Amino acid sequence: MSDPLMTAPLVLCIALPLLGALLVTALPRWSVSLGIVSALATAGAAVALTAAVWQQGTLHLILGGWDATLAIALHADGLAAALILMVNLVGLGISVYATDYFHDRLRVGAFWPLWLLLWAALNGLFLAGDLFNLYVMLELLGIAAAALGALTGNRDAVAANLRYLLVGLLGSISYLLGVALLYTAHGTLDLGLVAQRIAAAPELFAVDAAAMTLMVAGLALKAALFPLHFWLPPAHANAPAPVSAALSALVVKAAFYLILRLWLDLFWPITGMAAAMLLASLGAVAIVWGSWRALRAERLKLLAAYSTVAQIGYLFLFLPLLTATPPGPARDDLLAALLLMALTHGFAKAGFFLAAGLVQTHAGHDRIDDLGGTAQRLPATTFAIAMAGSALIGLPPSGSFIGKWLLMQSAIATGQWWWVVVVTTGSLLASAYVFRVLSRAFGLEPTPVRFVTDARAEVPALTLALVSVAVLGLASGPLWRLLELGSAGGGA
Amino acid sequence: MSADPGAARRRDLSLLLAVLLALLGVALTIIYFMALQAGAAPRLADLAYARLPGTGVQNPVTAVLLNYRAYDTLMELAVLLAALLGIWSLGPAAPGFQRSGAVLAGMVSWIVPLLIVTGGYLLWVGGYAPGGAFQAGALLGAAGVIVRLAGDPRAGLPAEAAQRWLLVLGVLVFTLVGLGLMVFGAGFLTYPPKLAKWLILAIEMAATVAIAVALAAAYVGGRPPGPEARPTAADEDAEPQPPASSPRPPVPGR
Amino acid sequence: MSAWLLLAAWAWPLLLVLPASGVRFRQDWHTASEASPALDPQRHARHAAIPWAALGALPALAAALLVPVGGTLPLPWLFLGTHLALDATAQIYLAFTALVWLAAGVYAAFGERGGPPEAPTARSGRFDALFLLSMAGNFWLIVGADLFSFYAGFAMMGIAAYGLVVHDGSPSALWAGKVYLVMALLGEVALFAGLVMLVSEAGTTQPTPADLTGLNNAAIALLLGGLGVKAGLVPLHLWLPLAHPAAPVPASAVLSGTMIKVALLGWLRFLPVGELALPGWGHWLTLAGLATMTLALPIGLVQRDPKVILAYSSIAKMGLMITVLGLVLVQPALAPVGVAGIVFYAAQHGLAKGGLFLGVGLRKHAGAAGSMTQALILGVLVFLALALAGAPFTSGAAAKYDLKPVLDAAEWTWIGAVVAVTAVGTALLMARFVWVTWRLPPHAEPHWLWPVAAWGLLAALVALFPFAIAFGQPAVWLTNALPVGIGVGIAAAAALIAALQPKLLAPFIGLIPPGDLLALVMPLLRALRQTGEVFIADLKQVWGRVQHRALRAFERVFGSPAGDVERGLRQWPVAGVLWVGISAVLLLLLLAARAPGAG
Amino acid sequence: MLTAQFLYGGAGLALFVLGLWSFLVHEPLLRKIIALNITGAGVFHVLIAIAYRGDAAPPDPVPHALVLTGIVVAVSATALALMLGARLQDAEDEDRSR
Amino acid sequence: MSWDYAALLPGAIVLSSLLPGVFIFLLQEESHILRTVLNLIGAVAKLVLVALLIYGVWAGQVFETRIAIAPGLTLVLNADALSVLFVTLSTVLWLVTTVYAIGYLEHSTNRSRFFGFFSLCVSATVGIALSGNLLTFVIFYEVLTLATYPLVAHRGTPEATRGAKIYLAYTLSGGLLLLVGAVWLRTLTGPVDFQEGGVLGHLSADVHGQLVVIFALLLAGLGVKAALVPLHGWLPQSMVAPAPVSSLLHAVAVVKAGAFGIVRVVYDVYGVELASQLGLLAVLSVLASFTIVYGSVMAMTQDGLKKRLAYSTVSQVSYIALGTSLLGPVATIGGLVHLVHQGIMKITLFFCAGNYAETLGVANVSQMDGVGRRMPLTTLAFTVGALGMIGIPPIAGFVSKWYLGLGGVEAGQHWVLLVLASSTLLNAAYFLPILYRAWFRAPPAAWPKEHHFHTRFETMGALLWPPVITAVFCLLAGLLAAAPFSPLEWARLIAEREYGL
Repeated sequence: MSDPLMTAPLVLCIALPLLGALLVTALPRWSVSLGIVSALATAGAAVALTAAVWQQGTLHLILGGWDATLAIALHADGLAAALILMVNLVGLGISVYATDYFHDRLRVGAFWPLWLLLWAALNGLFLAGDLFNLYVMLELLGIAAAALGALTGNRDAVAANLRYLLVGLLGSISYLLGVALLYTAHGTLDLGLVAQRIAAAPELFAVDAAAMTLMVAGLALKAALFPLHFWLPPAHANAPAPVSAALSALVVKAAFYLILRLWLDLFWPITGMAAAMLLASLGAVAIVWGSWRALRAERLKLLAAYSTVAQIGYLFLFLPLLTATPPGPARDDLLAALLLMALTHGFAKAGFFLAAGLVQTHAGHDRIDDLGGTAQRLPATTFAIAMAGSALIGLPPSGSFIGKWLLMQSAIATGQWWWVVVVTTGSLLASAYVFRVLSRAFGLEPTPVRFVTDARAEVPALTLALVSVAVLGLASGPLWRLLELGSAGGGA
Repeated sequence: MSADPGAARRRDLSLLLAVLLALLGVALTIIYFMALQAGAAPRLADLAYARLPGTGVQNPVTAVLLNYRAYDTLMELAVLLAALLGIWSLGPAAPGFQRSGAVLAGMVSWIVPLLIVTGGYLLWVGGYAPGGAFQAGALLGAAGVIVRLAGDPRAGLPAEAAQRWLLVLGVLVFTLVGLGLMVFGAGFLTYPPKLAKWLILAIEMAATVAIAVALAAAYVGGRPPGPEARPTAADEDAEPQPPASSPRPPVPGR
Repeated sequence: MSAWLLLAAWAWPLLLVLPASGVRFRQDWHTASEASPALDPQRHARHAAIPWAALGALPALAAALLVPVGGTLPLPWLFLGTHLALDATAQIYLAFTALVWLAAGVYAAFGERGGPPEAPTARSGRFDALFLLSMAGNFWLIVGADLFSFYAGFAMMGIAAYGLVVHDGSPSALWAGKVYLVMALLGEVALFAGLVMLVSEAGTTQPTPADLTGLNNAAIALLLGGLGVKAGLVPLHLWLPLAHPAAPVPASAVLSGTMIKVALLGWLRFLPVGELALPGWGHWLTLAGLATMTLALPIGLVQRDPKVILAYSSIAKMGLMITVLGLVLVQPALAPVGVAGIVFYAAQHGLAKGGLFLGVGLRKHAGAAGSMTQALILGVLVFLALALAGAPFTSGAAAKYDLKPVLDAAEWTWIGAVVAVTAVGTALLMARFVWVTWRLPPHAEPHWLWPVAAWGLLAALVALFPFAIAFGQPAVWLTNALPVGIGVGIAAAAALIAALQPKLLAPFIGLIPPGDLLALVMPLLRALRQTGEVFIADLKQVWGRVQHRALRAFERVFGSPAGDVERGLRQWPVAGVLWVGISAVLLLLLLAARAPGAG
Repeated sequence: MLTAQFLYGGAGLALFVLGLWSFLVHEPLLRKIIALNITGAGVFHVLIAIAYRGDAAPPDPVPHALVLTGIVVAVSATALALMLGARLQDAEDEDRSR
Repeated sequence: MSWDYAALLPGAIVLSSLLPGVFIFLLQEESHILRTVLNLIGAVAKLVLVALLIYGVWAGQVFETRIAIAPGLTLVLNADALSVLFVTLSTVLWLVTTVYAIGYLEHSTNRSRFFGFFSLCVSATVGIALSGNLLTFVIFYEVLTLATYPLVAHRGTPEATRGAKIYLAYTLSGGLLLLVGAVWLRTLTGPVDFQEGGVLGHLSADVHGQLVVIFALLLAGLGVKAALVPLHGWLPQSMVAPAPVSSLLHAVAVVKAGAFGIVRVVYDVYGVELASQLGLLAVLSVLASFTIVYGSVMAMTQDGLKKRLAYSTVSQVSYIALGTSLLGPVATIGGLVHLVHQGIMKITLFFCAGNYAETLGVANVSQMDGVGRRMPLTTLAFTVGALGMIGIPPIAGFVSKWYLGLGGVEAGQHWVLLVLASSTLLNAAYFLPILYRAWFRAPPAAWPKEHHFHTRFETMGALLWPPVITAVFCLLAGLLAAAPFSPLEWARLIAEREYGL
C-alpha cells in the first residue's frame, strides 16, 4: 500500500502536469516543447497507473503518512483507472493537436499552462479520495476550463464562459454545503470512511439525503444534465477546438464521474429507484432534446456540443438499471457498459471536435451548410468525423454499440423497456445529425490528392476517433477485468 | 401591473424561486438541526491535536493546512495560479491610473513597508499562532494594490519574466518538496518530523510570495505591461472578431 | 455410342447459333457507327457461303435413323438431371421434325433473303440464329425423356420462334408476334405450374403413364391449357392464324409443321394415356377438338392469304388429333391404336404442311410465271393439298385410316359423321388454297435449286409415306374417298361460280379477319387497360398529394432557421427555478423512499 | 451550546439561500458575484459552526482550514469572474462603438 | 482459443479485403497501378481462401474464429454450409465487380475513397456471411450500411446525396430495429449462436408472444435491406450510384445481406418448425409474395433501365424470402439457390446497364433501340440475364423457380404457383420489350453519348468481360445445376442439414 514505487503513478499523474504547468508559465518561450513533454510524461504516468491497477488491483495512498481520517487519500480503482487512461490519452491527442493549432504566441502562452492545470485537475479529480479535496479539484477544473473556453476572446466566447464559470461556482458551492452537512453528521471527509458511516448510521438518512441532494444537484449542473445544460452549447461551441474537445470529452465526464461515485460508493444505502428514475428521465429528455437540437444546429461545433448534452443523457439512464439489478454478472455488465459509453464518448467527442476545428480553420467558418468543399478536401478529417460520428450514434463496432447493446439488454431484462425506445430514438436522431454533416463531404469538388493533409492535426483526431470506433468496440474485455479488480459497485 | 410581460414573468419567477428556496432553506435547517441533534458525532479535532507534535508546527490550523491536508493547499495555490493565468489570457492590463498626488505618495511610502513587515511577521507567527502564508500573502498583495492605486502600472511587481517565476514559486516549491520527499522514500508531501518545520517554512515563504504576486497581478487585471507583452499585429487583428468566427485568423495563402 | 447422337441432335444446332448469327464481336466500332457493319461485302459473302440453317438438323435426322428405339443417354449432371431417350413415339417425331427442319433450313439458307434491303445480313444472321435456337429446342424436347428437357426445349423453341414471327418487321408481323408471345408465355406458365404439380404428385421427373394415375384435376387442366395454346386448341388458337402467315416461309413451315405438334407429344407424355380412364377430361377434349375443327374450316375458307388458309387448316387438323386424343382418354383400351394413329397423323401432317408452306414460298419466288419450274411447283402443290385433304392414294388417306378405329369406337357415334363433314371441309379448304395459290403472281429470284430440291424431297416423302405403313392393305388407299370426292365436287362448283359470277362469292372473302376471336377480344382488353390506366393515374395523383403534404410539413420544420430556442432557458431565473425545483424533487424522492411508512 | 451552533449554522444556511436567490434573480454581474460570495460565506458559516461543539473540547481545526482554503478559492474565482465580466463589457462597448 | 488454421481462416477471409481497403484509403489518388494491384490481390487472395474453406467444409472440417469483445459478447465467424454459399457468391462476384469497377471508374474522381469503401463493403458482406451469432451479424450488418453509404453518394450530385440519404434513413432505422430485436432475444436466451434447426426450441410457451414481437422487429430490420415492400423505398433511389455499386448493392451485398439474414433468422435462430408453429412463416410468405408482384408491376412502369432493374430486384429478392417462408426442404432449396442465382443474373444485368450508359450514354429503355447491333456481347449477356430472370430454362433462374414452385406445392401452398406465374409474366412484360428493342429495332443515327475505347471490341475489356463471365455463370448454374458443387447441390446440402435429413 505505502510502497512509494507502487503508488508513485498516483502522485505523478497529478504532479507531472502541475509541474509542467509551472514550467510553461515560467518559460513562455518554450511552452510548446515543454508542454508536449509534460503531456507525454503525464500520459506515461497514467499508463503506468493503469498498469499498476491492472496488476495489483485498487491503489490507495494516504498523503502525508497520517491517519486515514485526518489526511487526504488518493485512490485508484478500476473505474478511475480506466477513466484516467482515457483522459490522458485524449489529453495527449489534444496536446499534439494543439501544437499545430495555435499560432499566435500569446495564445500559445496562455493555452499551455491552463491546459496542463486543467489536466492536473482532471487527474486529481478522478483520483481523489476525499470529499473536500474534490471540491478544490472541481474549482480548479472549473476555473481552468472557463479560462480556456474564453481563450478566443470574442464576445460570445467570453459571455458563454462567464456563464460557465458562474454555473461552475454555483455547483461547487452547492457541493460544498453538502460536504459540510456530511462532515456535521459523520465527522470525516474520507470517501471510504464516510461511506462506512452512512451505511452504519441509517438514522441519519435525512442528513445524508440533503447532502446528497446538494452535491448531486451541484454536480448535475456541471454535468449539464437536461435542463441544466443551458450553459454548455454556447460555451463548448465557442471555445477553440482543442479546448472544446477537452471540455466536451473530459470535463463534463468528470462531473458525471463524481455523481456516479457518490451514487454508488457513498450514498448507495439511501438511493432509491425513485431518485434514479428522476435523473434517468431527465437523461432521457436530454438524449432526445440534445439530439434534436444537434440536428437543427447550424454550426458544426454547436452540433457537437448538443451531441454532448445527449450523450451525457445516456449515462444517466444507467442509474435506475443499476438500482434494479442485483449484484452479479448482469450488474458488472451494466457498469462496464456505462464505463464503455463514457470512454467511447470521450474519445469520439474529442476526435470530433478536433476534426471540426480543422474544418473550421480551413474553411474559415463552421456553418454546416457551406462546409461541403472543405470536408471533401480533407479526407482524413472527414474520416475522423465519420468514425467519431458512428461512435456517437452507437454503430458497431464502436464501444458505444456494445454499451447500448448492454444498456438495452438490461432495460429489457429489468422490465424498463421504455429506455429502449429512448435509446432507439436517440440513435436515430444521432444518425440524422451525423450524416447531415457527412453528406456534405460527397460533392463535386476535385479529388483530394492525399489522404492526410496536415498530419500533426489530423493524426490525433483520426487516432482518437479510431480508438472510439474500433478499439473500444472490439477489445472492451479488459474493462471488465479492471472493474472487477477495483470493485466499484458500492452496493455490492 | 407592469406593462412589460418580460418583467412580469421575471417577477413571477423570482417569487417562485423565493418560495422554493425558502422551503429548501427550511428543510435544510431542519435537517441540519437533526444532524446536530444526533449528538456526539466523531470529530477530527482530537486526532488533529494528538498528532500535532509531529507536524513541525504548533498551530493546529497551520498543521492542517500545511501538513495533514497539505495537498489541498497545494491545489488551492494552483487554483489561484489558474485564475491569474485566466485573467492574463484575457488580454493586456488596462492603462494605469493617473499618478498619485503628494499626500497619497507619502502615505504609500509609509504604509507599504509596514505591510511588508507585518506580512513577514504573520508568516513567521503562523507556526504557532493564527497567521501564515495566506494572511501574509494577502497583506503583501494589498501592498501591491496600494502601489497600483498610487499609479504604478505594474503594482510594484517586477518585469513579466520575473513575475512569472515569482508567481509559480509557491506551487513549484511545494511540488518539488513533495516530489523530493517521494524520491527520498518518504512519500509525497510526507515530511520527516525533524525537517518538517523547515520544509513548511520554506513552502510558506514561497507561497507567500506567490500569493502576494498573484493577488497584486490579479488586481492589475491583465498581462503585465512591458516589452514582452507588446501585442503583435496578428493578435490585434484576432481580438475583435465577429461572433461565430474562427479562433485563428485565416492565414493567407492557405 | 450412337446414343450420343441424342445429345448432338440438339446440342449441334445450339453450337451453330453463334457462328450462324454472323455477329462479329471484334471490329472497328469507331467507323462502324457511321457505316453499318453489315455492308462489308466480303464478310457478307463469307458468312452467306455456309448454309448454317440447313446444317442444323442433320444430327437430329441421323439420330432418328441411327439410334435404335430404346436407346438412352442419361446425363444426370446436366441441367436438373437430363435423361435423353428415344422411344417409338419420339423416334417418329424426331424423324418428321428433322425432315421438316431440314427442308425449311435448306430453304432458309439458300432461298430466303427476307427483310428490308438496308441490312440484309444482320437480319438473316439473326434469323438463322433464332431458327437454330428454335430447332434445338424442338429436338431437345423430343429426345429428352425427363420433363425438364421437355420444358426447356419447349420454352427455348417458343421464345426463339417469336423472332421468326416478327422477322420482317412489318406492323402486322409485330402485332402477330406480340399476340404470339403473350399467349406462348401464358401457355408456358400454365405448363410450368402443371409440371410442378405433376412432379409433386408423381414424385419423378421422368413419368411413365403409370406414375400419372394420381394426377389431380388442376394439374390436368393446366397441362391441357398450357399445351393447348401451342396446339391451337379453340379458343387458345388466336395467335396461330396471325403468326404463321406473318413469319417468313421457312419459319411458317416449321411453326405449322413441327412446333404445334409438340403439344400432342406433351400430352402423350404427361397425361395418363392408356392407364386411366378420364371420361370427364376426355369428353371435354373431344368436344374441344371437334369445335376446333368445325370453327377453323369455315373461317379458313374465307381467307385471302394462302398462308392464312394453311394456318387454319393446321388448326383444323390439330382439332382432329385432339378429338382422337380425347377419345383415347375416355377409353384407355384404345390407347395403343390411338397413340400410334395420332403420331402417324402428326407426322403426315407435319411433312405435308411443311411442304405446302415451302411450296407457297417457291410459288412466289422460284422461276418466272409460266416457266416449267412454276408448273412443276403448282403440280406438286396440288398433290400436297390432296394429301393433306386425305384424298385416296395419298398419305393423308393412310394416316386417316389409322385413326378410324378410334373414331369408330367412340361412344358418341355422331363423331364419325362430324369428322366426315370436316373432311369435306378440308377438301374445300385445300381447293380454296390451290385456287389462291394459283393466282399468286410469281416474282422470279435466282438460286432456287437447293430449296426446290429439298422441297422435292419432302414431297416425295409425303408421297412415299403410305408405303411405310399401309403397304398391302387396300382398304387404306380408299379411306376418305367419299368426303374428299364431295369436297372436290363442291370446290369445282364453287370455282365455276367464282369464274362466272365473281361477285357472288366476293362478300364472303375476308369476312372474318385472321385471328377471328381476337377481333372481339381486343376491344375488351383495350377498355380494361384504359380503365386500369385511369385508376393508376388517380392513385398516383393521390399518392403524389400525400407526398407533397409530407414534404411540405418536413420543409416547414427544417426549412425554417433553427433559431435559439434555449435563449429562455439560459435566463438565470428560469434555469434557477428548474435547478432548485429538480433539487427539491430529488430531496423529496430521497426522503420519501426512506420515510416511515414508505418501507 | 447546541443553540449557538444551530444559530450560527442556521444563519449560514439562511445566507446560502439568500445568496442563491439573489444570484439567480438579479441581472447585473457584480450583484451576481457578490451574491455568490454571500452564498459561499453561508457555507463557510456552517463549517465554522460545526468546528466548535461544546466547551470541553478545543475547536476543530479542520473546518477552519477548509474555510481558509475555500476563501482563497473563492477569491480566485471572483477575480476571474470579474475580469471576464470586464472583458465582456469591453467587447460590448467595442460592438456598440462600431 | 487456439489459433490454428481452422480458427484463422474465417477471420482471414474477412481481413483479405479489409486490409487492402484500409491501405487504399491511404493511397494517393494518382497511384492507379498500386491501387489496382491491391484490389486484385485482395480479391484473388479472398478467392483462394474461400476455395480452401469450401474444400474444408465439404470435408466436414469446422472453421471458427472467436474473438471475445467482452464477457458474454463474442464475435464469432464460422463457416457452415449456408455461410459458404453466400461467401462464395460474394467473393466470386467481388472479383468480377472489382475488375468492372476499375474499368468503369477509369477516369473518374475520388477513386481511393471509392475503392476503399468498396473493399470495406465486401468485407462486411463476407462478415455477414460468416457470422456465427446474432451479435456478429448485427455488427457486420451495420458496418455494411456504413460502407455502402459513401458508395451510393459517390457521384456527389444532389440526386446522389439525396439517394444516399434515403438509403441511410431506411437502413439505419432498420438496423436499429434489428438491434433491438437481437438484444431482446439475447435477454431471453443468452448468446444467440446460429445453429441448424434453430436455438429457441427449448423456450417455454410463455415467451412465445415475445418471440413473435421479436421476429417482427428482426424482420423489419432485415426487410429493409431485403427490400420487402413497404420497406423497399431506398432501393430505386439508390440507383444514382455508379453501376458497379448498383451491381454490388443489388446482387451481392445489401439486398442479399437482408435476405440472408431472413434465412438465418428463420432457420438457424427460430428454427423452421417453431417459426411455422408461431405463424411467422405465413406472414413472411404473404409479405414476400406481395413484394414479388408489386416489384414487378412497378418495374413495368419505369423507363430508366437501372430503375427498372431496381424494381426487378425488389421483386426477385423476395423469392428468397418466399422460399424461406414455405415449410419443407424443397422450397428451402429454391430460396437458397436463388440467393446465388439472383446474384449472378442481376449483376450481369447491372453490368450491362453500366456498359450501355458508359459506352453509348444509353440510360433509358426507350433509348435502347438497336443496341444489340452496336454492343452484341453486352446485349447477349443482358439477354441471358433477362431470360434467366423471367425463368426461361435452362438458365439459372428457372432452377430457383422450379424448386420454389415445387416446394410450394409440396407444402400444400398451391397459391405459390400463382405468384410465380404472375411474376414470370410480369418479368416477361418488362424484360422482353427491352430485348425486342435491343435486337429487333434499328439503331438510331447517333447514340446519346458515345465513347470510343482503344479496342476492337464494343467497349473496353474491363467493362465487357465481367458481364460476359457472369452471363456464362448464369448459363452454367442452370445447365450444370445437377452437377456436384453447383449452387443447387450446395443448397440441397444446406436444406438437408437444416431439416436434419
